[in-house]
Amino acid sequence: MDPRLDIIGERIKGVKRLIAVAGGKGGVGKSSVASVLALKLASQGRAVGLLDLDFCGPTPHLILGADTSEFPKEDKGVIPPKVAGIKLMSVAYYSKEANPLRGSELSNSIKELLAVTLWGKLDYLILDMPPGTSDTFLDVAKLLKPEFILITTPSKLSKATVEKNKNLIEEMGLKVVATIENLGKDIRTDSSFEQAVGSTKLLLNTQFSADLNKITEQLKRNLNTT
Amino acid sequence: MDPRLDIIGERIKGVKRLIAVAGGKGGVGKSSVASVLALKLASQGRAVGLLDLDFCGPTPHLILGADTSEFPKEDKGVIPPKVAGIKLMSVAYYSKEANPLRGSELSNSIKELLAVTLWGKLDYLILDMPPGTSDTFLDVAKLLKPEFILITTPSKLSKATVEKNKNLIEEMGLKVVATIENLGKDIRTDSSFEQAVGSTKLLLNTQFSADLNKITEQLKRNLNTT
Amino acid sequence: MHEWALAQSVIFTALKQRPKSRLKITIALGELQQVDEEIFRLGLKEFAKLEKLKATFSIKRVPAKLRCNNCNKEWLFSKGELSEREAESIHFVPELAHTYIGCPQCGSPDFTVVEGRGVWVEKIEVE
Amino acid sequence: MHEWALAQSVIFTALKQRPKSRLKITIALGELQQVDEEIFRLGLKEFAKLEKLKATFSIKRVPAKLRCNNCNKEWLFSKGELSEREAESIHFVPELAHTYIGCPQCGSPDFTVVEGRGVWVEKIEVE
Ligand SMILES: Nc1ncnc2c1ncn2[C@@H]1O[C@H](COP(=O)(O)OP(=O)(O)O)[C@@H](O)[C@H]1O
Ligand SMILES: Nc1ncnc2c1ncn2[C@@H]1O[C@H](COP(=O)(O)OP(=O)(O)O)[C@@H](O)[C@H]1O
Ligand SMILES: [Mg+2]
Ligand SMILES: [Mg+2]
Ligand SMILES: [Mg+2]
Ligand SMILES: [Mg+2]
Ligand code: NI
Ligand code: NI
Ligand SMILES: [Zn+2]
Ligand SMILES: [Zn+2]
Repeated sequence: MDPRLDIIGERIKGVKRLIAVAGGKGGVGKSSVASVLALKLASQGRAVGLLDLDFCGPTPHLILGADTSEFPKEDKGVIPPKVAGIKLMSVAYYSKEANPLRGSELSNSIKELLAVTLWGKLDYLILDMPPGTSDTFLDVAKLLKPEFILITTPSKLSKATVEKNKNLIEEMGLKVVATIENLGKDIRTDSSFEQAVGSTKLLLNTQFSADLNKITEQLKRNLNTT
Repeated sequence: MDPRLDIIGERIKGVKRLIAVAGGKGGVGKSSVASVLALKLASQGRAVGLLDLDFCGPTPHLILGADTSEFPKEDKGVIPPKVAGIKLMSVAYYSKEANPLRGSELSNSIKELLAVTLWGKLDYLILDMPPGTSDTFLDVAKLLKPEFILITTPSKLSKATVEKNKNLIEEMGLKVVATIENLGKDIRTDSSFEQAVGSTKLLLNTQFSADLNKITEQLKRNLNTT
Repeated sequence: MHEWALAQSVIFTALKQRPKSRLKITIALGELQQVDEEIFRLGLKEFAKLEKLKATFSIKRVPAKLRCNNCNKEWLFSKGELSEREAESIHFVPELAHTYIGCPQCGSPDFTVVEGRGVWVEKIEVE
Repeated sequence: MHEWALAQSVIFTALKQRPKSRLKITIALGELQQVDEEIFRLGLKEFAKLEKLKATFSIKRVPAKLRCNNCNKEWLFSKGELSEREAESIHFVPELAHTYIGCPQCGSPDFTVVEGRGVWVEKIEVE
């Protein structure tokens, strides 16, 4: 018996809302949205966790400028280090290199992190998802059953993929709370974003951050009703 | 015994050069480069195959405007349909939906396609890779040992990832023939690209295509020497 | 007929193992892939002749047993509810079962093909 | 000490299986994860007390057997060549062995952990 599966529920029982930021394609802005959304909610006094699940291309620690030179502290489990108020858990604390992991190994790593990370009480735990609908997606759907925010760009390729994934998620009985068009009508292309990467202070002042007001308010509104 | 593993060598023995278009992150232009590169080489009289290995987000058929309404023809194997002279093989012929496949299943699908597709004689077989360094990457490295062209964007996030992956590929004893900066110094952002998507004629006339001249010539030059 | 390609792969496996002997090859055909056994047998015969391999073939069909990773339900694959096109897609890429089939109990596409996926060489014996 | 978190998960598995009995729990500790057995045992004792579970624990250590997917070489994990930091990273996420270790024969990071990964509950018996 895999004991990790029996403790995961305990580890997230203090979390009010679990939100996976996903979308079929890579490079559409999932990590940027997940990171800045977490930052905005935290800066507005909410208790927020951010779990980076893209083991082959971890980025939130770079976006938020987190110090990954030391291991997270431990106290009967792993305490996710705080960055600008956000509890951030990422494979980046443990590896600075490419992680050549097969799907079954990604699956195992995710279960391991979920089993040992002590999130405590959170209003929101935001999951930064990798592209695709493979192991990480299937495991998250099964183990955590989160709500989804889907990110697309205005391109045909991205829209086609996100549409398919939305159907899949809904067929699996899970909820898509919003589909956000990045680099387009919902979040505009922000030429200052790249310079703000690495600084939580600068990030909060970007147009990108302002363009996330609507979804931030939507998430805050619904917190007590779900 | 898995008989597919014993026929793969036979299926690609007529291929002079195997080139995987990869790069850590998604959305950096891997499929666009792979597709237009195949198109350019084919338009210049080379025998070219294009194998789409991104089962969770297949796109070359959309970029090239391939007709996927019918199954590929069969003759003691599967004959990859031609699009503008390119032999294109893709899961898109068999599925128009999101494919929720775990890594072991991606691995199985890839072996299946490699075992049944009859490429015949080719100067180049170009592999359009999914993001990441998971099963598809590991299987391709093991079964096909291709040369790699890596794609990045100018962003810190993308460059950090591609650098890690380059190290990994080289440690695995495989060759990176070029790292190309897309949406930047090597291939400029091309506002006409999106409109050209779906038309091989328009694609060949884009600035994007012109910006691929250098790598195209490099690949042509070395064909007889490798 | 892509059954020929599958048959050819079996002949290559046999050649690799024991090229010189007279062989008895036992093949499992998983029902998920819906291989046309008659054409497959023809392919085996023709490719064996072509490669000068002396062999007899024993073919057994294996029902495709699926198990849901979400609710643990086990069931057997049957192409009953599938369209012609969907069944044919699974014939080419058996993993696309995950695209076209859901668990009969919970609907999840996240299941394991426990056995009966496709073509498998079980045994190669010298006769 | 994240060993406590691992120990707690074992207690939760036991509670789920047979909450009311006096139990004998057999645990395999895979060497890849380099669990500190003393702290782990302490964690088991404390969490059992906290959850009012009566149990004894039998712990066996399992060498980590690795097999290369590229060249089939088999070998046993030892943290010999690893830096302190790398070994500690594998302690937290055993899969990172693929990041820090290569096949001793061909160098490939593409290997399978055949056994001895981490914490596994082998048996829960009523005493
Ligand atoms: N609205 C935007 N304006 C400018 N740059 C953006 C915007 N959204 C994303 N980016 C940039 O696009 C790249 C991909 O974003 P990222 O969040 O890493 O995508 P994903 O997680 O989907 O792969 C990054 O370099 C990021 O800085
Ligand atoms: N140089 C470029 N100029 C304009 N658009 C581009 C360029 N390169 C890529 N794109 C667009 O970027 C998006 C992602 O490209 P794609 O080739 O699908 O990336 P990947 O295969 O790496 O995920 C597509 O919408 C594509 O049309
Ligand atoms: Mg990301
Ligand atoms: Mg692509
Ligand atoms: Mg098969
Ligand atoms: Mg473990
Ligand atoms: Ni067929
Ligand atoms: Ni520890
Ligand atoms: Zn089910
Ligand atoms: Zn090896």
